[in-house]
Amino acid sequence: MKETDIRKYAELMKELGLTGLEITEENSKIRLERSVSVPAKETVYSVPESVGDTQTASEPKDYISVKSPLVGVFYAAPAENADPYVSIGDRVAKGQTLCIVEAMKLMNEITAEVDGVISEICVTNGQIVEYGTELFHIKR
Amino acid sequence: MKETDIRKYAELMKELGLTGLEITEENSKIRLERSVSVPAKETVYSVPESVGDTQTASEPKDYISVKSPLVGVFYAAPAENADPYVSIGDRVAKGQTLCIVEAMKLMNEITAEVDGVISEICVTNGQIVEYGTELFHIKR
Amino acid sequence: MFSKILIANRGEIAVRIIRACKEMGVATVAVYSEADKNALHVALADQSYCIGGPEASESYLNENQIISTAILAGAQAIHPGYGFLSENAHFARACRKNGLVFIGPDPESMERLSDKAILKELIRGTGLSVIPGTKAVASAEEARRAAEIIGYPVMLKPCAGGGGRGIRLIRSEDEVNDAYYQAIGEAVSSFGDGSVYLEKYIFPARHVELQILADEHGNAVCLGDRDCSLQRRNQKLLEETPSPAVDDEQRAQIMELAVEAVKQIRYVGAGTLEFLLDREGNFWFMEMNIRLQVEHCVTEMLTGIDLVKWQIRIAAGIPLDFSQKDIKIKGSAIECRINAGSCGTLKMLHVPGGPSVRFDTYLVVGTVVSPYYDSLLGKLIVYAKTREETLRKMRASLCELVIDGIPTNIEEQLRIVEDERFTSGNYDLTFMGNR
Amino acid sequence: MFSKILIANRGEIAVRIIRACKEMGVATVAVYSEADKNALHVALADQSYCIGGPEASESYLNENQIISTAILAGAQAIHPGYGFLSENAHFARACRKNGLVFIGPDPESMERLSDKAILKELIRGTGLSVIPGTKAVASAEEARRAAEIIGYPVMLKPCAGGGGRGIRLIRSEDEVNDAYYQAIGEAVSSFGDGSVYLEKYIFPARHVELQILADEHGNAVCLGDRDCSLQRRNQKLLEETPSPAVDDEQRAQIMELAVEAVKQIRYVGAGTLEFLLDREGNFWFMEMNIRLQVEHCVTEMLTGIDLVKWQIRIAAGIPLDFSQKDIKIKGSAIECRINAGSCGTLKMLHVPGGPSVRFDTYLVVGTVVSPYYDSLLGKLIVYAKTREETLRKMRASLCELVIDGIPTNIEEQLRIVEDERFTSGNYDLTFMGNR
Repeated sequence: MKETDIRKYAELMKELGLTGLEITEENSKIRLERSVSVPAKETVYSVPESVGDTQTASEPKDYISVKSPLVGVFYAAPAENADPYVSIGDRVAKGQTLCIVEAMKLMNEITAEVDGVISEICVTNGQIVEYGTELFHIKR
Repeated sequence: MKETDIRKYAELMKELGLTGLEITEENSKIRLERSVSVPAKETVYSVPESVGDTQTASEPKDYISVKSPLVGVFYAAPAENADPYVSIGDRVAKGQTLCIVEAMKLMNEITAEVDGVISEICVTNGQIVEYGTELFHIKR
Repeated sequence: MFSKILIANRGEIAVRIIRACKEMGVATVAVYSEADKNALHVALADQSYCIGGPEASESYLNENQIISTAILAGAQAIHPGYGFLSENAHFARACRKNGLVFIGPDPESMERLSDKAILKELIRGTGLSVIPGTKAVASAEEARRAAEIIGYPVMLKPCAGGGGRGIRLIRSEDEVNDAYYQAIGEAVSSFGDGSVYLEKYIFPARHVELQILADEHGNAVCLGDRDCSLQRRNQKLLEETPSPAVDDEQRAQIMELAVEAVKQIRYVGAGTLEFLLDREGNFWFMEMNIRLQVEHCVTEMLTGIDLVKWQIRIAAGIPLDFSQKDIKIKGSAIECRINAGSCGTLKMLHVPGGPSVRFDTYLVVGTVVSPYYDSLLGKLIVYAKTREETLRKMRASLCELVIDGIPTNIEEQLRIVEDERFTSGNYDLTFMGNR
Repeated sequence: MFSKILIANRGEIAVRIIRACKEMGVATVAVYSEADKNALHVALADQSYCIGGPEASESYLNENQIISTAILAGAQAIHPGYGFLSENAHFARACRKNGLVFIGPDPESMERLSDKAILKELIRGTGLSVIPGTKAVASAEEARRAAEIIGYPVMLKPCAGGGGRGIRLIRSEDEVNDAYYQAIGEAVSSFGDGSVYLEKYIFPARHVELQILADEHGNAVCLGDRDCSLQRRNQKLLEETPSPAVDDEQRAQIMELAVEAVKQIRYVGAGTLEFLLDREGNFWFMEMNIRLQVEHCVTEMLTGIDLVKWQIRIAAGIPLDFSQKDIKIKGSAIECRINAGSCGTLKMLHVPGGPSVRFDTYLVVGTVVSPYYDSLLGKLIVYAKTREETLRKMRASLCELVIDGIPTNIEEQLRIVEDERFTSGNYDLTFMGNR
């Protein structure tokens, strides 16, 4: 396929407002795609940073996210001077306590939903977390 | 694949509101796609019809437009029962009177800017025309 | 005064409250569900916290999460808006237990006033007329005797009911028996509680309500009336103040009685007394709303008094700085509720403007109307010196309003505003084909 | 009353006037240049006519085209807005000759009042103080003698001047000679007319103006003052009413004098008397604007009176239906002019809302700001019961306003509104670094 042909087809698509063009002739095949005019969505009201990254949801992940089920304060350890429940690289078993999220004086233990290895701790001790805030990544 | 064929198919898609078209014939195959989604600009506050067609400006034209230089009433003839200054098919010479646009009791004669043949009369006798309203097409 | 308030609501009312706080120099905390993470109220507040999933029960009705967020964020008070937790005495009590001010009446008042029987008893003692009726009637015979005293037509209503469901009309004595057993059956199947009571049927009637502000210091002021007769299936569509059916003398009278009643029951906060107005000009008390109403804005446009700010000030113990004689009922204000016909994403918004035109909305380009919450997109409110001019202004504003990407009821509102029954002011609850 | 009005203007003021007409039940005719064919005022009017090319001289200043369009469209009156033909006596006369009502004063008044010397003479006779000064001075010696009488510092101004150009400050006698010859030279080169006059230099000063409405029947009312001291190079940026520099007693006094003056000169229509206010509280009359001002909206927000509607009613011969005692100066209103920094196309607009927030604009998504006309995109006006609250409201509204795609001065307005000199009310014409 000659570059000039591709150029010709691309120009044609633009002129005719096409988003896709596929031509199969004898033993050659060409397929072109383009996206038209910027969609309206990009002019959207800016989203505050606290909202978090929505894109990650759609990307394939090789880990399980542990998210906070409530608004509260994240504690990595059971008491101030105690060792943290888990550290990066630790192997955890389903049901094992990973941290505490305190809300209204109640200590809510967050447990692992699967067996695996802690690959990331996403928050820091004492931080306020929202509903849905990622706390840990667990690799199976 | 011939350019004219692609054009023909694209036009057809537009007319029929199609987003995809695939044709397999003997040993050739063509597939076209377009997105119908109205581009953002078209959702803009609707422009009143009187504004006129903005697209004509960008299309190549094989004629000269005679436009009204003022707001007024278009008269095709010098008096009520008189013959019109020009009719379709008439050959006109540069400087020849084509019509009158009346404003504030003043009869403004509109003259041809080029020699040619009247190919279209775009308005009707007695109609109110704006600045820029197309009155005649003249083919050279 | 509070330095930080949490707004336990979403949509246009959350935006309205946040703006009021900004104007008062009060910091704001928004809470939101996962469905609302791009919402305007989230972007406008000083701080925002996601508190749960899209279902209201997981988020905007999640008492613990909201209180916990308020404590963590350092808010001193919670404004519940309307709907959701605004009439929930349990929540108000939980706020108090956690050292937070609930912006609304105290939980004891809420409980007292939410019991219809107690409320009617209270109001009957104040000089206002309550719709004649009974408590639960135990038999068809008891219903017949009561109807005799009240006078036909009467209605049988389920004690546990709401939203206009399960109501039966009885026009004469021979209809009592059948109606009674049908009503009981329906009440059991609808609400799991077969008790029914009898009430005088007032028809044709208008829905007219009075706006009240009362502070802790015993001051109470009535900010005029609102005519909310334009309803479809008990949902208000359009409201106006003053009611074209009430003359100045009547209005002065009922306003005075209302202020007296509110003082007697020692109510504190913003509140609304709802009445049915019959053809003879009698106001029959129906119920009291102990929160901000959706349609509070028409009263604001007419009187120039900011009801949301006063709700907050009253909750902070600040006395009203105006009295009844400062309230001038002059001109006319109308609100059209702009509702979504179905879900969608806002592509473009054009809002009408100019003097005394207001559009309270949460819409910004990209806003997604989801199926989780109510359909109210915004409220178009206009004011002018005469009702005639207000009508023209509303027509022009409705014509100018463009909401692209979401089906709305703008066309329907235009038809209402142009309807001869509405323009003449001569309409009642039957307008939209209601009984 | 008129049944159809042509609006000989564009931008936000054309939109404002069209909306007022709709609310009055008056049909509207828009005229527009080729550059404005997609403009909001064109879309809103009942009829729209393209009258010429983008240059104002071909369109919005094209008297014949505008009058001819009015006749063809069947309009009875022409509203000129501000700028363009609004102060053009020739145009007003042409309207009259063609049986059209020019919404503004009659051409004779316009001519009389546009001659500064005549106007000052007229005003001097009414009890108001005019800035002390001379007519054209023929020599440096004459200038020196006049300056002696007026008292230094004085200013030399070109008789043919305007917009603050060619003005020289003289602080003492020894500066007179040089200044005189420099001023003459500059006047010749700038305006082709070398005549100059002398005026007392009032410094530091505030620009305070009074809004007047006067009808054909001899009624005149003053709608309070506006402080327009926040200017950059004689361009107003922000206006407020009432002026924080004027106390109630002073205000009552100057308003009374202004009404008296307007009656004496038999002015009819909406008008503005402009003053310099010195540190001692003296009002020095500068000039009179015989049209609607850009900043008329702050007066509307404060008084609740629609100036555009009254302009139209006055032109139709309708007498004012209110009097001076009905005008209550209560609360505080501020306007921020939102200007474009350069050309652009509007991608997205988010307008702040809520009670007493108004944004008068011609912007809709897709609007192109072209280089042909002024840079005013819109006017953000807010009102509240106290100046403090109005300031907070303006800050919140400026923060919320989003104009995407066109560079604006929103950030600069925010800095002004937060500047201690402005918040304290203690500012004058030097605020933006002016002399």
